[in-house]
Amino acid sequence: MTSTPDQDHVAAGNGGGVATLDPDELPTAATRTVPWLRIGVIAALIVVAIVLAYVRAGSGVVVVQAVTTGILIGGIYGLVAMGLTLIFGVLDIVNFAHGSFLALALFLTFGLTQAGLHVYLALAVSVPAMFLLGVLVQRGILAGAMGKPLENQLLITLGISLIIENALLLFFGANPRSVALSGDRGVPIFEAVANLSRILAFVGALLLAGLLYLLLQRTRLGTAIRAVAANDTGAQLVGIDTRVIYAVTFALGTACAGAAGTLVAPLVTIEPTTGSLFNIVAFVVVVLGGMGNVVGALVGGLIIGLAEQLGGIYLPGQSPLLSVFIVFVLVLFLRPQGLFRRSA
Amino acid sequence: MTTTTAPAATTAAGKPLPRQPWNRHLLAIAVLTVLLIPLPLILPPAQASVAVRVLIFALMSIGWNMMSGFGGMFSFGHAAYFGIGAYAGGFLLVEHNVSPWIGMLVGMVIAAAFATLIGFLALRYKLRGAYFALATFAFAEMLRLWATNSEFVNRAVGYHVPLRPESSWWWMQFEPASANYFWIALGLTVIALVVSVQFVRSRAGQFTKAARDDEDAAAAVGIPVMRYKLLTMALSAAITAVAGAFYVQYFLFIDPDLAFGSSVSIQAILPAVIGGVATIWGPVIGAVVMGPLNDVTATILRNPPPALEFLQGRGGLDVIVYGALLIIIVLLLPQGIYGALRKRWSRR
Amino acid sequence: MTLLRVENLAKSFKGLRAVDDVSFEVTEGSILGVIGPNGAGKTTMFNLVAGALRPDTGRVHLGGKEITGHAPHRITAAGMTRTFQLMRPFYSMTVLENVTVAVLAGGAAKRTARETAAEVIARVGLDKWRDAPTEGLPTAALKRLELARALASKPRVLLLDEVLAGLVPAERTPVMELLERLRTEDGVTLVFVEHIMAAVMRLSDSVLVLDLGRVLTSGAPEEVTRDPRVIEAYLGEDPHAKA
Amino acid sequence: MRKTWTLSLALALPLALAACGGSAPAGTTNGGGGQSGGTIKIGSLHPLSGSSAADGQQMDNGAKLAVEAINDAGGIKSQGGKKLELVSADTQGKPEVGQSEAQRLIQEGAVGLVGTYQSAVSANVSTVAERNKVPFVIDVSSADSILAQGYKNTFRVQPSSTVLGTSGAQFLDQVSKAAGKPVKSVAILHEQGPFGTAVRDAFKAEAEKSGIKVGPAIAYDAASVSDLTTQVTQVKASGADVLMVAGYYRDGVLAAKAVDTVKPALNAVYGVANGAFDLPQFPKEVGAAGEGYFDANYHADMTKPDMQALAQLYQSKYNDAIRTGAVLAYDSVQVIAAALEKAGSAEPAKVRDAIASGEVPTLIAGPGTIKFGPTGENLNATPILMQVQGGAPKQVFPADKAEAQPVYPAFKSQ
Repeated sequence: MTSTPDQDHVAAGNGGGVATLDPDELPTAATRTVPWLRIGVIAALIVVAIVLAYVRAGSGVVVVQAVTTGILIGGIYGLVAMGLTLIFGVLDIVNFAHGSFLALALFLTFGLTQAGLHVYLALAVSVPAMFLLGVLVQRGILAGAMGKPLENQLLITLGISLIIENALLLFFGANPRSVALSGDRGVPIFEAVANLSRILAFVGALLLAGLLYLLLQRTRLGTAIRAVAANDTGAQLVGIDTRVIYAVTFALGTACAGAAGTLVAPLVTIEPTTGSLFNIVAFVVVVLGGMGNVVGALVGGLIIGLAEQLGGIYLPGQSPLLSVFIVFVLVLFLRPQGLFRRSA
Repeated sequence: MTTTTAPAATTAAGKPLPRQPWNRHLLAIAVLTVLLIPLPLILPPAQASVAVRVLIFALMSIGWNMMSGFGGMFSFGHAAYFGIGAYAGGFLLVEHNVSPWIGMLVGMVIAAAFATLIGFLALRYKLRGAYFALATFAFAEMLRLWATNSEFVNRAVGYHVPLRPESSWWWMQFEPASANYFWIALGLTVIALVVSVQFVRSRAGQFTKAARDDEDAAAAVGIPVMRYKLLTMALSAAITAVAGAFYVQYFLFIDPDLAFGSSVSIQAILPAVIGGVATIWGPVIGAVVMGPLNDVTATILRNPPPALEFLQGRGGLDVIVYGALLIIIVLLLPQGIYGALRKRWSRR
Repeated sequence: MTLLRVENLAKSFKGLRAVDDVSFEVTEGSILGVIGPNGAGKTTMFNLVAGALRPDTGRVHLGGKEITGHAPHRITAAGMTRTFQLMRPFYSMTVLENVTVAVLAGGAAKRTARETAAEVIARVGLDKWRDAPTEGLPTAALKRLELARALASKPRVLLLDEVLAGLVPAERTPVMELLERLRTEDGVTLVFVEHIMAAVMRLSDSVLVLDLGRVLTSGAPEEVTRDPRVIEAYLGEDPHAKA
Repeated sequence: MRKTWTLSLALALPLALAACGGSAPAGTTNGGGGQSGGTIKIGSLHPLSGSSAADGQQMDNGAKLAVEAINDAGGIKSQGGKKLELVSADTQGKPEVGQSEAQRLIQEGAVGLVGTYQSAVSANVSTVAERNKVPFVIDVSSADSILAQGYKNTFRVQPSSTVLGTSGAQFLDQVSKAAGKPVKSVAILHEQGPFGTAVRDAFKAEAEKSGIKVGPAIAYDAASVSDLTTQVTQVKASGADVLMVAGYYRDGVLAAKAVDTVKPALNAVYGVANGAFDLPQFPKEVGAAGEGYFDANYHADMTKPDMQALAQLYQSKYNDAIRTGAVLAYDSVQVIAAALEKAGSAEPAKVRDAIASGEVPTLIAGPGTIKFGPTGENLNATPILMQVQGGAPKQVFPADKAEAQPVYPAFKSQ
């Protein structure tokens, strides 16, 4: 009690609303009900947005293409955000290093493909390697900052990202690199087209989200993780070693970044700073989906992907990020707990 | 019936009230100011410019600390206020030939108004913790994106402050290595420090701290929480805007990334956290430590001691060292340097 | 004269009627005890009266003026203050600073605020802890701090939420004495939620019994505690046994 | 009271320490040189870390090679064969770092500066140079606004955004007419920064003069864009026969990938000062899809034997293909060296005058030597047209700089 007075007080000051995490995540039967109404409203809003885009663009092909691209990109945003949201939900850390973990995985994938491995087989290396790194980083650095104020953790993860990005620069030099997927080609979807590599990355994101969901919902480990997210002191009382859960969760989140890194490797230019491109969008997605909500992150990613692409049609000449932030702020004010998290 | 803790009013009169630290803080500020005045005359010019940068950091962070430290509302978007200050100064000077001093005042007012607006929305919708932080971040980013694409503020090009043939206090422009820059920055920082001391000891400051500690309890003793939170945010924004307005006149240039970029927000947070959040001296100490760090590591690596020679000329290494030091300081001194020192003192 | 009048107060949470059509009056200078089993809606009713929650329907009048739905700080300014069941000090401050803030919030001059606060602290018997940080203070002291902070804003009506809970019996008596003195010396009107029946019996002029959000009965303490419905509500538990 | 003093001391001490820490190396350099010592210092300011580090390091290497070449040839002969010394600084791509580093280099005795790649950094450094009256030769930074300040000490070797956009439009018109298929309409895809918008405006104005319809012009944010498929689909829907792209490397690659996916009916993809299309690694990254891409850009003149030699030297020394940025840095150092030679003095003011009135041969493809106009702009700075042919960028236009013939329409399938 006396060792962590700040934490207690902060929680009290917050009215217990935010610092303590998602009570929905508790494995009670009620949480399994699907919020159909909310999904319906969101779907309706998306349809309206698409119709407006059509009116504005005056070209069906462009809108179909925007929607296709938006969904495919959104899957990738969701993939990156899943790891982030898991870490936030359980460890209560706003992880600024997430993008640089992704960059690390990109370079790892690059190295492996140079050595002759197929891109997607690199997953077998990058995911476990990033998991391991996650354990090391959490135990070695972040464990000392658990329960510390937001700003301390923010600066620590910022430091980690500075180190990773510049270490990559130091060892690999700054020349952009790329990974080619042999047989990559445009695949027609209705009137639109999309690269095979993007479609595969999207499918990979869906599979990963499914796996993560099953892991969280159906395994003992998942139950323990959700218990810690909901109430770490309580979890401790029932015999869960929270230190292990913290490390494993952080590692899982990092492994997600690793998987994302490998999956997007054929789509992006590989540079030490590539990861930070995804980082900011991923934060937005995390909030949108509800912090700690893995499936929400995927849906949030899709929404942001669409917002970005359709926003380019509404506001030509403006950065697509502007529409992303507009959607973000609206959601933040109207549903601060995220789209898929119940109000407490 | 009568126990030791029973209400016995007689003991009250005898015990003198504890002394408060405010006047000591003010005295320390005065002493420090006097000590620092000759600094630019002693330092070689390249280091004097580092010293000015340290003061800009300190100023930004004193502003941040007021809202996020004393006020407990974690801002991850102080770039918004810094940028407003910078753009107000740049815009008025370049487009309308208005003195930077007036531009500074205008910037303070606009920044305060903008902060009040954001604060009202965020508090109205009860955003807290990370959500509040991300909302402030989003507003700063939206300003950046807007400025990048708005003809009104010259799009991504930003503003160059025109050089003047002669030095002038009114136009805040001097010889490049002039000590005046340092003195102006020092003056502004000292004013900000005094303001923050006076704020914390004031009714408003006490109410703000109470509201930070426990909002409901503060309301129950009769504090209009919203009003004082907004006041704190406005004051905080105004101080950070001063840093922005001075920045433009010192660096003679501003563009959307420099003004509203997320790294600016981090620069406002960094000194306070390193030095000690919610302390008067934290932002200053943090700025003094972190401001020159980049330069010191860069300098050492440029001409490394023999043992480290192999590192010479490798791009990015200085940033790695910086990142590592950042982690170490935050881990070892979670309450910041001043926080740790104060703890030692009070234990004695 | 009626100082606090509550009419038909109701509040639902997601279909659950936490407070349902509660009405009562408190005369100036009197002490009203509020009892009821767990989940009876006592704290919700408290929050509605003190402005922390906005009622769905109903009215609250203080000294003839309607204060329904006013923000808590306005209600405090109007002369009614509350304490919290779980103690909620301003954790970064010492005891003296905690109370000083409350004195200042009442509009006192800065010059004299600290002296006034020190007097209040002495009055509630916290002198020993006056300059201590609130972190690590024993429960008894924190309870008194809650009281001192509430008193600092010079309320006409004081709403006390389980002010005795968590105290050992030896610590209760002086607090009860203090409450009585508040009434007799300062003329403060008290409304207190309490589980400890001995205190209710000793202090209250009248008692309000809540059950399942409704007023079960009200009246003089002795009458109320003999009411079979009250005994029933407490699941057969004889309320006197608690004393 | 004691606490107060301790505090003041605690605060003053690190400041003093920082000052000492910073000044120690400055002291060593005083011992080592300055103008009175054995070498003449030239400052090189480039982003050696951060997102533009690849180009920054190339350019710093280019500047180093120039200094080595001059020293090997006997140094500055008019000053008794004094050797040059290149002092490199990392701007990190940040204007304020660039500014304080520039200040430091000048303090350490640099008589001239070259740099800096990013326009915002160059703008800041140009101000420092102006106030200290030290010449600053911009190797890469195209924003028109930098030289619009009326500064007397800033010179630019590469063409400005406006020159690039204007020449780009002229080249397109001429090449397509020569091929017998004059361009009818051009769609533009450009990054939204000052560079992209300036190129767009100049290109549009010039193209419309030749009766070419221009539109739509679609902007994107180079820092955050991750896919350009939708934008290219808009281009496809517009029916334009040429797509003009003005942007940097990463987004250029994205554009090429999107074109490959969407397959609009285009006669050419035509970069103007594009950061990707004229680089040797571009065809490697996008594969056959990059074949036939044009880029109207300032470029090293590979038809010159000196340039071929420099490219070889660079390859052997840094194990990397030289880029035009490095050549521009090389040339910029040559500009300062020639001025030192001409002025016979290492006094910055005299070096400045010598630069302003001098004429220096260049390795960049263009109509002549490097020669500065009254605003500091290189009067002979023009782009040439490159095209990816057989998996490598080749110079194709104007005819006197051509390594190969332009292929227009660029794509066979049409």
